[in-house]
Amino acid sequence: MQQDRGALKSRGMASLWEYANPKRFMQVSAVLLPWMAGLSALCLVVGLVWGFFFTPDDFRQGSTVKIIYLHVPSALMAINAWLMMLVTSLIWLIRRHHVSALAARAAAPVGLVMTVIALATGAIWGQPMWGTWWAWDPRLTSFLILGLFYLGYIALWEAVENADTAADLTSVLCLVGSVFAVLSRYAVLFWNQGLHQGASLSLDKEENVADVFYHPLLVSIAGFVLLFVALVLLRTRTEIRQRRLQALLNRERMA
Amino acid sequence: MMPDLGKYAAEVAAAYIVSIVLIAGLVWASLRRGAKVRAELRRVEARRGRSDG
Amino acid sequence: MLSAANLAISRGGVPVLSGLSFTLARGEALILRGPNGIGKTTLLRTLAGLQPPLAGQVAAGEDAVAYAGHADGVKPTLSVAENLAFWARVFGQDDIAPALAAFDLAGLESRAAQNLSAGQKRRLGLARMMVTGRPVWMFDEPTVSLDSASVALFAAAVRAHLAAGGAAVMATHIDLGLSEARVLELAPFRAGATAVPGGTDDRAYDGQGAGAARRGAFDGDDDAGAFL
Amino acid sequence: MIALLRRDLAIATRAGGGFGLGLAFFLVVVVLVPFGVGPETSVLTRIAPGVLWIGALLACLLSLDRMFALDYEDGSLDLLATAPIPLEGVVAVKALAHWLTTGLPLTLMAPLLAVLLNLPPQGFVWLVVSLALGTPALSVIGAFGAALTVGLRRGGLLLSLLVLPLYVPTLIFGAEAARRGAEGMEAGTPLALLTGISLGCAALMPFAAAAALRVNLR
Repeated sequence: MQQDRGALKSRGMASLWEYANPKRFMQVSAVLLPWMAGLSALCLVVGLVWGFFFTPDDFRQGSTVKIIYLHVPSALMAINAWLMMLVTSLIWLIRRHHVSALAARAAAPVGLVMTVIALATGAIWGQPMWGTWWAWDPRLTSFLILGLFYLGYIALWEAVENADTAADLTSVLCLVGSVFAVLSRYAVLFWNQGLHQGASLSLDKEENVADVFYHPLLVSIAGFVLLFVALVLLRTRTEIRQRRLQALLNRERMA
Repeated sequence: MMPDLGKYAAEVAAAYIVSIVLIAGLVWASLRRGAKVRAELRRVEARRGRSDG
Repeated sequence: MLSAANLAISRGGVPVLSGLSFTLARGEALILRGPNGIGKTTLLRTLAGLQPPLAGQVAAGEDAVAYAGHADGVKPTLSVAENLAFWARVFGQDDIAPALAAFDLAGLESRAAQNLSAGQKRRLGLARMMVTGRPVWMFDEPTVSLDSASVALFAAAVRAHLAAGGAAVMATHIDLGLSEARVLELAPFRAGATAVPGGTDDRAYDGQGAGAARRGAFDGDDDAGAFL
Repeated sequence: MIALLRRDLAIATRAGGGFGLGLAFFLVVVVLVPFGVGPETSVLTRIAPGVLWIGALLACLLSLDRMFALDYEDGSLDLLATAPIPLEGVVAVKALAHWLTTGLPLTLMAPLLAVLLNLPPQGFVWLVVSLALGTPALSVIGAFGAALTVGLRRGGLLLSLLVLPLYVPTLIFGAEAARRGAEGMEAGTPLALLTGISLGCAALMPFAAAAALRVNLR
């Protein structure tokens, strides 16, 4: 063990894993957090104000096209948050870095809220476009299922008392859930095409997005990414403090 | 200043309001829990500092 | 047969015992003593390989240990013989007669376990150990709900096992009459009673690697201010 | 392994094993559906495959929390974990026992209930085949959920929340195959995909479940 640590020290700051040390993470994140928060606020305000006030209406969809600045970034982040949880869960399972597991825990509610935003804006957008609040469109359905996965993941974290046990179990769930999320995505595609052949309701955003809409969208996406990073940093800091608090209380009880 | 949103004004406004409320709620909840845990940790550390010292 | 070197264990993320070393040879029995909550059950589970130690090593032969916890592992709707025969087959054995005889369960074979008295059920739970064919037996409070005659039966079974080259580790408060057994007092090994290895601040926060630093990563001992 | 299978089957089929509960639940759910959607035969015919699949799925879910919890509570799981059988094998055998005592009887009972829902005659074979191929996946996925929640006090509810989203692909392909069969369409593709899911789950889920069990036994 001592040798281990010696070797680690000699490699010095170069190693990325240094930041997996809770203390190092707290130091670095304390510096990073205000920047991330500020930048994300800036990007969000610029992107959304630009999108809301200074973009023309789409000739087909009218002003509803403005919903894109919320819908697309939140949907992107809903998926990316899960991917980030998958990566951090793997890191926890393989390298046993506590910060990694706690970051996954911190990201889950953010991902869930992003999913809810994507679904809500999708429904609000769908109402005038498709004439219904909810259509079992493959894309919407996949997001609904993703939301259920987030719920289960969060509930498992809350239910298990021992923090390391919870980290292990949720990590395994995240891995298995990822496989099933992909499976569900294909199953849903298959299922809906089976129902309404040829009548696809999905809007292909990427195709008909012109530059006037594209630039504010990019700023808005950057804002959502930064918001996610800032929130995860903040929430991971809270989780680390919570763990430390628990450790201190346990120690007190023992003494 | 307010752009003319045409016949979809309600939908667009609703989407923005819902999203902003959700994000604000998440930020608020994160900050509040952060402050709570931080204060609790400070308290326990201070107590331990005394009892140890 | 079984040895522990500089073992440290934790329960629910809290270190409870540390610096524990012992070896157990053939024919030896070890009795763990200590107040409630000191970590006897956790230690037994660690020795049985059910949970990883915080630090240090446990060396046991491949497939050497059989562990009987607080609960009897007895299925109420199965008969006594079915219960025992199941465990025998799981462990690749087939003869349950000696176990029935040793714990005075002969004659009850076909009775459903739910119709046994608490003491009989407990004896059935203990008899499981005999059909495992494993050399190292581990018991957690084996004598709960046993009368003195049954305790004597249990002691005799353990003694026979030791004489046959086996070994046993048990956590118990009462005197089993196993005069040859060694007693291990756990109180001196309480975590914190001895210096926690590497209890420096740097190490206590370290999320790296294996062992104590890993599991106690948030259990910083001192200099809390450096954290914030 | 065979001993374990025989023991689990014996426990499940004896008094108090809850063997008939799942079947009774399936019956009740299917009987309730017409009260909910109305007695119109054409409607019932249309929804019959889906209702039967969902009923079977829920009935399967009922008995999942007992899969490991009983052995966990009475200490059997500790001894099984130190036994010469790999824990993955224990999981696989227990899932198999679960399927034999729930999935298989549900599959056999489904045609009887299908009569109540006016399933067209050509649909019966596809319904039974799809359930026979799909319910093993339900048991194995359920074993994973049961392993995750084995030590928890309110595990049953959480188990449902964790397992139901994982059931989505199985349900989609299974119900799709049954529906296509009932409508006289080609049902080979969803059946092949359903079989793929069952085989994949049976091959991989025991490892995930055993990992979760080991964590919970610590």
